[in-house]
Amino acid sequence: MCDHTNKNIYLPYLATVEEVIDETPDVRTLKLVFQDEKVRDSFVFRAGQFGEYSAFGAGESTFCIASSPTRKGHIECCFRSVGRVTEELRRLEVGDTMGVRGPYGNSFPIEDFYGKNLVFVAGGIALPPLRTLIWNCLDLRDKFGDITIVYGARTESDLVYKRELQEWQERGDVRLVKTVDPGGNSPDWDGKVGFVPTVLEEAAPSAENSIALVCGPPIMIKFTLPVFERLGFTDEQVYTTLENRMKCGLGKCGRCNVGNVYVCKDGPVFTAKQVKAMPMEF
Amino acid sequence: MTSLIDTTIYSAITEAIRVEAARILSEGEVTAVVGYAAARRKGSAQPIVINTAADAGQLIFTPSCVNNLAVYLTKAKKEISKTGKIGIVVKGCDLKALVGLMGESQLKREDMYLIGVPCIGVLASTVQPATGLTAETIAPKCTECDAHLPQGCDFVPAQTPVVTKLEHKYAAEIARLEALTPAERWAYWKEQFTKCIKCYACRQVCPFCFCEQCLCDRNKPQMVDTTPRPAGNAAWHIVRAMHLAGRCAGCAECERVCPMDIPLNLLNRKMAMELKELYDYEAGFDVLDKGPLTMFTDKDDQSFIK
Amino acid sequence: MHPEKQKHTFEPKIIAFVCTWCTYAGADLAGTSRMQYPSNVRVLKFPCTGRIDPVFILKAFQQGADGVLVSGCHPGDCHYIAGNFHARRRFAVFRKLLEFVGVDLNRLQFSWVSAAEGGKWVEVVTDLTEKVRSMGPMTEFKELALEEQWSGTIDTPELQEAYNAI
Amino acid sequence: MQKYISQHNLDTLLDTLIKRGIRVVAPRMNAGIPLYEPLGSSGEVVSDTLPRRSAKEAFFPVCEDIMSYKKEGQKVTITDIDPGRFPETVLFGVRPCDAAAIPVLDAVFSWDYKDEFFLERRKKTTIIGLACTAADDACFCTAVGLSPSASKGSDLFLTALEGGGYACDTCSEKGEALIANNQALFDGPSTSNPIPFAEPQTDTFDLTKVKAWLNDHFEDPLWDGIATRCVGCGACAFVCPACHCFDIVDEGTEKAGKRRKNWDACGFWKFTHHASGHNPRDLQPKRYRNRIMHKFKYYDDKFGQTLCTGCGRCVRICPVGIDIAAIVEEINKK
Repeated sequence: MCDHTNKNIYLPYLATVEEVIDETPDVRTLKLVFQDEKVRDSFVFRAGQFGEYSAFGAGESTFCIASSPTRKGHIECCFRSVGRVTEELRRLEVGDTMGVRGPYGNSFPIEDFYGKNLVFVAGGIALPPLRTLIWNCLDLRDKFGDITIVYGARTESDLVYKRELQEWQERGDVRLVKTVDPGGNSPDWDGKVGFVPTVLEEAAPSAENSIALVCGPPIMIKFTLPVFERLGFTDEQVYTTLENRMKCGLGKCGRCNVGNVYVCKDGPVFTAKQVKAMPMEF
Repeated sequence: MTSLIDTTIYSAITEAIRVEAARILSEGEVTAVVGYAAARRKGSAQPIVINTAADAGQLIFTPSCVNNLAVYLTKAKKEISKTGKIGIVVKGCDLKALVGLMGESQLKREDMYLIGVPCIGVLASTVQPATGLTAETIAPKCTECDAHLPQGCDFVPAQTPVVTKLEHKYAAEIARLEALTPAERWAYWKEQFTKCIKCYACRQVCPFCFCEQCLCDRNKPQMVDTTPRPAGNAAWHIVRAMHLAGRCAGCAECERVCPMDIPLNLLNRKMAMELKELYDYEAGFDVLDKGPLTMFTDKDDQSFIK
Repeated sequence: MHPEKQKHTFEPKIIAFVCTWCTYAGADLAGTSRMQYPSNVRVLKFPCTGRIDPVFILKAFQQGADGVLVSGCHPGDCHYIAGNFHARRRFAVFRKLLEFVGVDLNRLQFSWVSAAEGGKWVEVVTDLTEKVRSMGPMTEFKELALEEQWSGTIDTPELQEAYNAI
Repeated sequence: MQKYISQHNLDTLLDTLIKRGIRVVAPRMNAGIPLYEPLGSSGEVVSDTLPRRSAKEAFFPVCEDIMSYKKEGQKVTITDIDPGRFPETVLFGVRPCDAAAIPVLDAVFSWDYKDEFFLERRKKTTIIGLACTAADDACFCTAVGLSPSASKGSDLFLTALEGGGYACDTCSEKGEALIANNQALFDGPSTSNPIPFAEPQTDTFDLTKVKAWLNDHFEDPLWDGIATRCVGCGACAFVCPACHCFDIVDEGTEKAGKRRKNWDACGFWKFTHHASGHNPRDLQPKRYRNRIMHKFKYYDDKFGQTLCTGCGRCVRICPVGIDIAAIVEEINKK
């Protein structure tokens, strides 16, 4: 939980944009450094938590904290510019100021994953919520079994974190399976071609002593969960994050609920078992 | 105590509507009938959508049947299945709204089976549902009604409405406001708009507010402030009145449903008066394929233009 | 040969919504002919008067304009044939609405200025600026912007300083 | 120990509070509508009708600034709102159905994160409840476990007595403090009996049975039956004493502006609409279901309380006559 020294729980921390990375034509990653010295040291978060990012004059928007908790001193956020706030964020250059509120929500129970094999499955722009966990695990590599990453997008240019995909591919201790939807590949594409669920079925990671982590648009999750069942994963072994419209991020404004579960307070990280218990309203 | 307006013909009208609805449902001429049914509170009524002839018995028509049911046929109301012909119970003012919607090619006449109602008036929003209909408790719009007997419907009960002459409430209020100075009018409207809490009931019940995404729900660009501060409220109500100019049929649902009793229909009646004066347009029973603000003549007034 | 510019106490803010084919060209002509006119006017270019939505005029007044000018092609000259005819009706009705709500119509001026009428543009802008200058700032919308609902008001110094800044 | 205050002394009490600079909020007429609003003088109080909007507004304003920002070049300075400056308030003439809703809201506004905007105003406000003597057929407070004489939520509870004056029971230290500060205006307990309380005619709902039904009827034709009528406005949520959902929006120019928190409602299509176009609650039946579920199930799951006090405002105000009491009654019979 974040310790709010000041009393106004809606007041954001100010952060300066240190680096701007264009992942795809409309997806951008911003590297942020908190302006206030005290906040820079005291800001502690866990993989899977999210923040409310302010573009002053436009409002706030909700994305996960994309950088790994093991990397101190800065945080990263990755967003696609679709709405008013994200388009305003896109206009920020290096040195500009924006606001960050958080960290909010629960996180991946990384301690329970020690000693287990990990299977990361992500689609399109849903890699960032898993990327924070991937880097977290890679920084503590010896604590885990083998790590498989299945990541796909509509076309090659839609793949985010291309540099890191390269890095993961070259590492010996990670099995990366890149894919693009049929027809999205260019001639010299070295990854697979096919939808993420089918590619996952081919990769067929073993369910024995392993944890699956899924993140993607609702349609992808709907087709990926059955694949995991066929591969022998039980519902407790599969984790996912839900993306609902949020405003306050701390359980007050009443809009992110799926059934009686507040995605911002009781989530965003849930096991497949919890997701199946929720009514179909997300 | 002012005399009760004789509403005995409403029970005969209720009977006629039930028989007609049962007939068109059982013969399969319509897939559903949108009408009024009794609600829990004594004397109150609520809209209802019935699909079987057996349910036709629930239909009623009383002075509490105040809703304009046309809103249920617009594309804003996605929940009601629009397969096949739909029957709808319409008062004169509601029918004018339907005619306006047909003019804007939102609805087709052959998709609707119109059950007209000879209406002598319904209750105002400020009275309890069970009170009797008198010159005091009647809705302001009914004091100026010229559509007691709807025209061009598929079926109208045989009753003829006996109408008592009533003092026109809106015309009097508009005249009073026009006599004030601009500063006094601004103060009056500022006080009214300050009461608004942006619940958008006026927009959601209006048959002509069928936009996919209302100007006020858009934030790229943010033309109208969303917070219910007086500044945002004033902008909202001015934009609403402008977007309904030349389209509003005078069903005064916006004024009826406003939780804060803001006299919203004054704005629409004033616009209607201006359009009558400027372009001789008036909401009526015959479908016009072009509203006053979607057409022009080269002799339009331009005295205000340098 | 600038005319001696007297120091005025109040400089009105005038917003001009103009159509690009006629009035903007007319204003351009006024410029190239070295005609002088008050610099209080801020010109916004639109493809046609038909594109000028009444909510723009409302937004201009809300954001602090003291006077608004809407100008376009003469009837018949419209590049899009009927843009100014529709606009004519729309603004005739919108004027009545603003008048009914209590806005002083002297602050809202409509005009037809063709591409050849640089002089008329200067004349329209100058008249409106002087008229609005004599009327003083438009306080209605400025005061309205500071009004709060009773439950949300706290006597912040900002609010006080804003009130007496009008 | 029950005390007594005459009508005259009560007016004097309110006037002295106003003179002392305390904001006295009570039902008064505003352009023909009874509303909870700050009083100019005690004469303005109207205590025979239920105000059109609820008393939650004294703690959860219809719109309030939560931050302001100024932008210069690449730097932004944000200024916080100092909760210390919320005015001292006495909320007078609060009906039991309004007063009972306020402690229910305490739960969500202090769930882990303390919303100082709400809680600070709560600390600075003394609530003087007034027993209810006039109910119409929309009221159903007795159906949800409350009563016209329930003092829940009030710091001081007045009961009108025959022959004028009020019996007052203190329900909290704030109430005692108010009496202590104005000792002279209060007398010993009176013997005359109270004016008969109102009797809403609805039979009591078995809220646990209603909740049990809701637990496993997320998909049910009941929702389609009601919500085809609902037109999706926010009137019921805004007049409700218990509804607490809000929106946060930035308003201002490029250079400076305010971040404001204002009322929002789950009935609106925009409430859960994603920028991607996806909307988990796209049709009105899903939205209306969420309203009933939140009031009679979700809030109970989270905080063990029902988010409805039976004031009947939503029943009176609904543009299309949707009656929450009739719906819960129907569920109660299933």
